[in-house]
Amino acid sequence: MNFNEPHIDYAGISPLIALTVGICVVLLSAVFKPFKRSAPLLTLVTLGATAGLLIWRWDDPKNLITGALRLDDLAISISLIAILVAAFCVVLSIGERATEEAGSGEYHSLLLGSVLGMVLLSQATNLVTFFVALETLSIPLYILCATNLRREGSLESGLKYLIVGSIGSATLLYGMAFLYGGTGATGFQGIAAGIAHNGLDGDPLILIGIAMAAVGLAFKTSIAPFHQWTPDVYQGAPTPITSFMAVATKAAAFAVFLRFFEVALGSQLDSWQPALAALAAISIVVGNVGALGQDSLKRIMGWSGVAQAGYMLGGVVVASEAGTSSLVFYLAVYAFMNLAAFAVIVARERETIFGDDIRAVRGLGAERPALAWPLTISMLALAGLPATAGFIGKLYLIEALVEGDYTWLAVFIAVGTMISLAYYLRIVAAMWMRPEREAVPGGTPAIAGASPEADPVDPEAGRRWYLVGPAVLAAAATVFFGVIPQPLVEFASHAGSALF
Amino acid sequence: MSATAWAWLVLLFPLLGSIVIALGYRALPRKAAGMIGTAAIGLAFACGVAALIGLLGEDAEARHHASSLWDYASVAGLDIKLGIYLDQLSIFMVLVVTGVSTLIHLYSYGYMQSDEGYHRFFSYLNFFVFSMLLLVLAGNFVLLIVGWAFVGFASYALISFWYRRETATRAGLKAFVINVVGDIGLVLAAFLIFRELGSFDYGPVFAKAPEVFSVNEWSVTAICLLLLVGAFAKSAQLPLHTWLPDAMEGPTPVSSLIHAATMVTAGVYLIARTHVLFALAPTAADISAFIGLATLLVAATIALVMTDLKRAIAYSTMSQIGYMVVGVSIGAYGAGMFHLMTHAFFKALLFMAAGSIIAAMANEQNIDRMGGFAKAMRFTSVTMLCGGLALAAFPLTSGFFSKDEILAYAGARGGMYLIFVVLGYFGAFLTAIYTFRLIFRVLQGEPCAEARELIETGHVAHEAPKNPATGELEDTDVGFPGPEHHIAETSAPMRVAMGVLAFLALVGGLVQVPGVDNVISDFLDPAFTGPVLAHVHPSVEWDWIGLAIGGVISLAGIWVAHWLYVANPERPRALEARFQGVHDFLFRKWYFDEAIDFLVVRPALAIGRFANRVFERLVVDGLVTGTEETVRGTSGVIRAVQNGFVRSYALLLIAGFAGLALYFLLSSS
Amino acid sequence: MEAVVFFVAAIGALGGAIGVIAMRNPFYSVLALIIHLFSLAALFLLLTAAFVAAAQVVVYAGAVMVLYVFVVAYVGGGGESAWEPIPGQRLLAPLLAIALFVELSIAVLGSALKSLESHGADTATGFGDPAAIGRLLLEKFLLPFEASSILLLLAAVGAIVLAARRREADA
Amino acid sequence: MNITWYIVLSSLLFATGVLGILLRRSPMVILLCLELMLNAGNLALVAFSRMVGNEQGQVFAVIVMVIAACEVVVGLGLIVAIFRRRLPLNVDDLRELRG
Amino acid sequence: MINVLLWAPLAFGLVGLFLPRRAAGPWAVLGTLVTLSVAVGMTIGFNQGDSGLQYVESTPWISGLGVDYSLGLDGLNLFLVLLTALLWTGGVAFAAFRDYERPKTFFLLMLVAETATLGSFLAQDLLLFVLFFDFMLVPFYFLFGAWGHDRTAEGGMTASGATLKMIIYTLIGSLLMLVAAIATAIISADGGHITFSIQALQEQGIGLGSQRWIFWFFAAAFLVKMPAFLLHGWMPDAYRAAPLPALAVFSGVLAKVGAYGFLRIVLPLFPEATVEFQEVVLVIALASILYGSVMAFTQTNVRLIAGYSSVAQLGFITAGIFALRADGSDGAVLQMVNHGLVVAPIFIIVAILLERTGTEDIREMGGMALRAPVLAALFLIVALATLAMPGSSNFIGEFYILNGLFQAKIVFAFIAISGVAMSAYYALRLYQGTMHNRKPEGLLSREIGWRDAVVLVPLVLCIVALAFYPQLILKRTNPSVEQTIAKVTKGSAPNGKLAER
Repeated sequence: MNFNEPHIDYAGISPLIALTVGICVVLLSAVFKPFKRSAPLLTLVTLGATAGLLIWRWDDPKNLITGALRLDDLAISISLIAILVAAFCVVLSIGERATEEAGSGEYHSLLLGSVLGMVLLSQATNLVTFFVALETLSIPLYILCATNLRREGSLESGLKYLIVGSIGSATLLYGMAFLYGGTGATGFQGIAAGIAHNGLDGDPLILIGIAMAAVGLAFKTSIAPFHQWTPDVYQGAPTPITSFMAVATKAAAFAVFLRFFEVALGSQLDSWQPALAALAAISIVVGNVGALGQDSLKRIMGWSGVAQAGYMLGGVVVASEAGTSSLVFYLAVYAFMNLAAFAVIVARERETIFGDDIRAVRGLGAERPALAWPLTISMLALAGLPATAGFIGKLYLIEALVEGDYTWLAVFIAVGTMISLAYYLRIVAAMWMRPEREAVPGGTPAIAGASPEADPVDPEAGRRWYLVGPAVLAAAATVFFGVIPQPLVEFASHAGSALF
Repeated sequence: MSATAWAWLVLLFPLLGSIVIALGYRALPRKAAGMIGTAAIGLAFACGVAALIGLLGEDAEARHHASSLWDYASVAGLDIKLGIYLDQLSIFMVLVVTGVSTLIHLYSYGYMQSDEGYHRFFSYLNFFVFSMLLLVLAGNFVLLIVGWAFVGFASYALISFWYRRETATRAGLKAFVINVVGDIGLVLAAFLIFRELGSFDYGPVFAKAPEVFSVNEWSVTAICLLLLVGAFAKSAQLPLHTWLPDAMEGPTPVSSLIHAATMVTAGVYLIARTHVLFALAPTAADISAFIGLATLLVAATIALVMTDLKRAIAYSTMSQIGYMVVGVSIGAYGAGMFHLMTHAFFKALLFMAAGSIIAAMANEQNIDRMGGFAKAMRFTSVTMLCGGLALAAFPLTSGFFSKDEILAYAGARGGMYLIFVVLGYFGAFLTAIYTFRLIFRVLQGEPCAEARELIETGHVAHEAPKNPATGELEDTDVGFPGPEHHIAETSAPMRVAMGVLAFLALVGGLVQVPGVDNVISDFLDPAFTGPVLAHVHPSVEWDWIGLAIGGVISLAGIWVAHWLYVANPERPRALEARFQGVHDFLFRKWYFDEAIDFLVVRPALAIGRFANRVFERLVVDGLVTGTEETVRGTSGVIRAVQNGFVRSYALLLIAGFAGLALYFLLSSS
Repeated sequence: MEAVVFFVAAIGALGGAIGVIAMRNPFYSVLALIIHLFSLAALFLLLTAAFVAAAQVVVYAGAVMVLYVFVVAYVGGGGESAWEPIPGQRLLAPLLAIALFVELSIAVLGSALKSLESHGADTATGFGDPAAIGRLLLEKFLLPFEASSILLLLAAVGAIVLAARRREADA
Repeated sequence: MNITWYIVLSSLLFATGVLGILLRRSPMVILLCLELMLNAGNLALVAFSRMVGNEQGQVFAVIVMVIAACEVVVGLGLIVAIFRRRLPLNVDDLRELRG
Repeated sequence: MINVLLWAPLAFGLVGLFLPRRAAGPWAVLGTLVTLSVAVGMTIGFNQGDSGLQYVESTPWISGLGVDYSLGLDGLNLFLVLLTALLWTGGVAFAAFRDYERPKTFFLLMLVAETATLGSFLAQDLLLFVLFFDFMLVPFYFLFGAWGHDRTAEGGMTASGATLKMIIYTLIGSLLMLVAAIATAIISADGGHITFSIQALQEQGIGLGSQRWIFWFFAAAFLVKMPAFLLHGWMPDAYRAAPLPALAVFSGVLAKVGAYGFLRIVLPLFPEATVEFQEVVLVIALASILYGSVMAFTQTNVRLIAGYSSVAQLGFITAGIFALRADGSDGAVLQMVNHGLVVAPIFIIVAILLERTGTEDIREMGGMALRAPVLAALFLIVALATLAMPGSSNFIGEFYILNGLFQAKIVFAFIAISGVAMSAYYALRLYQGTMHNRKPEGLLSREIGWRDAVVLVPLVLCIVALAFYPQLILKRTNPSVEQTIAKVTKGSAPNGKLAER
């Protein structure tokens, strides 16, 4: 029997190789006593190497391994964002309870595995890769969410994520099956060609396929009404993991969202564009309104994540170069804003008995300016106030939307932002101002703090370099790109030009 | 130096005086402040004379000059310069104002000696004179409005001079607000003038008006009526007069200067100044004349029953201004201004005398408590008598000539203007009565306690000062009534001022005796060129007949007063009892205050309260809370759906999917 | 003949599925699933997917189910109460399921795709045999193949992390 | 038998799986139902691959099996962990996170 | 030069963070003084005949999005910039003489606010304007919230609550404006290269259809900021919460940005819509005048009297602008400066009174004039200016506004002018209530110290100086205003009857 081996561009897949090797090495480090403590370092090295290799591949797009992957600037930029977030997550995980629970090596290798999934996903150009990558991204996350085994919330979040997530992927799979059936192809290009060739424009078979694919991706990007897992999982998971999940998952999922819908389903634009627009609008409202009156910071971040996803989906809706660029830009910015916030949350979680309850940050402005400023900046940025990257991001998105004749969605974003002020600024007020209404002194400490499985309090956490450092860094970046956005815009517009 | 240069100096001195005194309120000793104040006005008067001489040097037609310092605010077509307009009319006013003011400053120098706010007083007083001069010299309507408002402010400041008297501050506020209403009238008039004539400057306006307007055209009539609003607010004509009586809360010199001699006559000046426009709007002029007539009667009747010395005189002022308004509105400009001058003399004098007596009464103003000062205060009573005679138009006194000249002119115009003659004389009759009612009741009769004390000990009573209006104890920090009261008998400057005025009040009328001489009118008439209301000149005979009638009426009035208040002091009470209704009606000043309160003040406050209590709460805040509630509600729903059951999450997910799929199926071709 | 086999297998698959969700005791559910899987394998054979069928039997019905059985045995499959805490769930769930089925069927039946009505394209012999699948796995789908192997590794690690008995874990 | 039958059958199985997830409370059974959904997907894939006449669908199905196995493993791991924490094996009782 | 003007405050503020606590205040004052001197320098160097922009500075900022960093001065913003620099000097100096908790942060925020405000006046790029316009709020959010007063005692809101209300309220408009701004650029670019440069956009112009909604999106932002009638819900609470030095500059300057926005952006960019909605806006303006005045004379809290009077004043300014005549807009610009000059001293005086009386309710004050004649005199001047006493520059401002309105829409003028009478009442009531009448027992009346005098006297002197020579502003403003108005009226200015004669 004849077997003609596929041509493999090792330069192109070098990042993947680096990651895979990294996974194994980190895993092994757990086995050999002398290297027990070195897992985080190794992880960072791996991430660094991968990032380096990706940047090395910057700006020469090519297909890899018989059209399984396409390594273009969109993929690279998204992968870089994911890697950046992962790196932050590693640093924030230092001294995190979950790492000991799970074992440092396992924990970090799972993290890397998830990153691998993201990198793959951002490059995937056929359904099989797409699906495998998606699962490679998700399954480690299911586990990581549950790694704080002592805490019921952690396990619960893991299980919830697993169940709902699996429903999502099953639906996605079924949709893929339909698309494959309709077109007889698994490659994105092939699908596009198949639709045209079989004259299936607006055929129910295809459209149902699209619908199911949309559901699967909307779930991953936590778009309403497929968002309900988000607040619970965000709250239950170990905070560093939450920070990773919040940004990286969105980034990767949006990357494939763009690629799949623009490349494979571009011809069906007229039918899916309004639907996605509607979903975006719903998420904006649901997310922002849901976040009001929450007391758990992580929950607030979760709900706001839903809303933000709604904003970003706008970038997909308009299906234009500007849309893609604005989406990538926003993702990058979103990474910085979130990381700043989560770093502070982690610090306060370990420092106070209030866990991630909003009381944990009360009076922070006077007590720990080095933490208060980053959180403040991140909140203002998320609220889209000027002089932060958040404003530029919104500006970019809105410009894309208006250009794509989706001004009404832009107005939705404006209104949503307005509502969001109510909860973002509530956190700011808690840090800097006299409390709105005097809470019960001491009071019943929040979920995290009270229950017997409470994590040990580390009164110095607010001074640890590995918590303050990331917070300040991310906040600084937020402001920097708010004042000098040009480099980031360049970066994003490169990514945007990859698809169009 | 040119006449206009002098005119600028006229403006400069009072302003300087005011500023210097104000800034030196700690450094300057009392006397110095008083002297500076008086001197400043004196100099202004001197400059006025100089300017007059300058004008007389030219021939009658050329006696008007415009001069401006800089562009005040002139862009976009609005020509507003910081400019003055000097002609016979303005110089006449300048002289009257500065002249009388000088004397009143002199009087105040003595009268206010013991007042804590001495510096403040003179600073204000100088500022007032400056404003008044600005008003009369202004070269365009905007500057006129500025002067107009400044005098209004000065009057406010001086009315509420004893600012810890609630009554005083309230009166001041009232005066100011009503004056602002007047200002608004002027402002609107100015806008309309600009709209029609494209300028605010006297020169162009009066030059263009005859070409632009046809007689009684609506626009020019509207302009004149708006001007009248301003004029009447300032000159306390119906129905904008209610502030004047209350203004008597201020120190007496203030009443004498601002609320008798000068400011209140600004309205008359305004009408005379804009005679060109009024000539083109006879209807407006007639309206003005009739309102003047009404005012003079109403005020006279009220003056008959007032028991507060100063308020009584105030009402007589209103009524006298009524005469002037009639004069200038029917075209008797010369006569009107003449009466303005004589009135300034005798009315200022009357107030000075009243002030002296009130001082003797330790601030008591109720004439029922007075009496018998004729012996107690010789000088005061003599001067008061002079003033009274002039006011009552006793033959050959100043008031005698000026008032009758107006009526004579009205008679000469004939037709419906005869009404003015008849009622005018009736007014004169009332005038004589109330004037001498005051004189008799204050000077004649049983000496009251203070009077007796004066006669016996020769000095004035000092008791804990009370506010005559409310009777509450004064807050003496603010000064008046200070430790001692100054009466003419004890203070030379006061005597000088009063003496001079008494002289003028008696003989001042002789400058313009029909058939003999006609100084004022001859000087002024060239200023009233252009279109005129009527070409009439009462013949000398008619003048004298009028004078005769006037004399008789005045004597009759005095006799009636004597019959009522001296011959048998019980009669007045009997009459009051007899005509209770009438008396109350008059005593309540025809219920003007009540009416205005009911028509304007209450509604405004009611609206305010409504806006505050209801509208702000329900609508404005409702807007906020409403949205807030809806958002909170939605949030509640969403959080209820977020119930923690993974299976219901799955349910929603599937439902969402079903919905999406449905949409796609429907959209499928 | 083919039809008969199809219907038997279909009923088996469906019955198994219903069994899974109907059985009170998880243990029986597992057994029901096994029936379901075998029926599916049969269907795969009908669809000339020999390798898939084999894999189905070996991997699924074999390995995975055994794992299931062990776990059920370990944690003890207690039945669950009939009481439904979520209002409306009992009502909405079936409705949605039906709606879903209807929508999917409409999509299939309403499709303009002709070949749906066919027995499928005529295929060369050896269609779907291990060789063909193997070639595809090593050529076109090399990467997914490798990736899924890594995924398996990660899953194993995860299972250890979650389930491994830790010294301080339980006292 | 033409392909439509297979697809309709698979969608029926899919719906059944969904129904199971929505109704059952034991995490184990829910996992089984997830299997049902994935298998429905597999059936569709294989049927379609027969229809279009290339094996890509079958390969996809094989890989899906692998992934399904992974999910099962992780899911069972979680169940064991929950059991270890002596928490009830009933998804309805795991609702500390809500609101 | 213009860059120095814009960034100097921020720079000083940041440096201030590294100074000892006690130095923070004086340093901040120095910063504002430097800014002020630069502003004065530029005013002197300003070429008054020229209607165009001067000191122009323009470089691409976000080329990808067509946003430029472009600044410039012309008649419209020259004196507003000067006013900003002046008032901030006053406010910061006043604060510097008192001790605030966390002074470094306080002064940093004050200076940030100054930069933001200057930015919104100087920006010649639509998006840059929007950016600064929104950003202005941020520092004030912190200033009001963290250094403000809780009013829960008298049934009001907490500082943080009030300031949250304010920021949400004002951002409604701002965010819609952001959308509108972008829409303007894209529509007028119409496929071509997108630019936000206001000048460029003026030339390109956009269709009436889009103008309509864009107009209202902008109007919303500006009217809320002023605030105008029905959109002023945030004002009472915010004003009562705010720390007075911050409030002085806030009320003195920020409200004007809204009115300025109309002149700078709405009129030239959306002329047709402006003409179409002239009456509507005028009605809103009149409502603000009447409502503000009525409220002002029923209030007893001094802050609120001032606050509602500002509502009325901004009503006048808006009316002047929407008379769509050169004189009306000239007056509006002049009045913006005047109002800023009077309202800031009022709040400073309120602060001084508060220190002496411990209350902000005029019913509990009075009789201060005796022991504090200087304070009384200063307050009197300010009060008279507030009520647009003829002879004050405020009068000229209102005179121009009302004249413009009168010539354009006579009926509106008659209604509007009634506000003048009311202003006379409440302004004097405010003065009398504090300075005159009986002095309540145990109320300490003391003359102001040199510190307060240093702050207050210069401001009052400015008022007096302008009273003598308002032409100073009008002359430099008019050319630019004429140009702007010409864009709306397309040259055919609606003159009075004079034109026909």
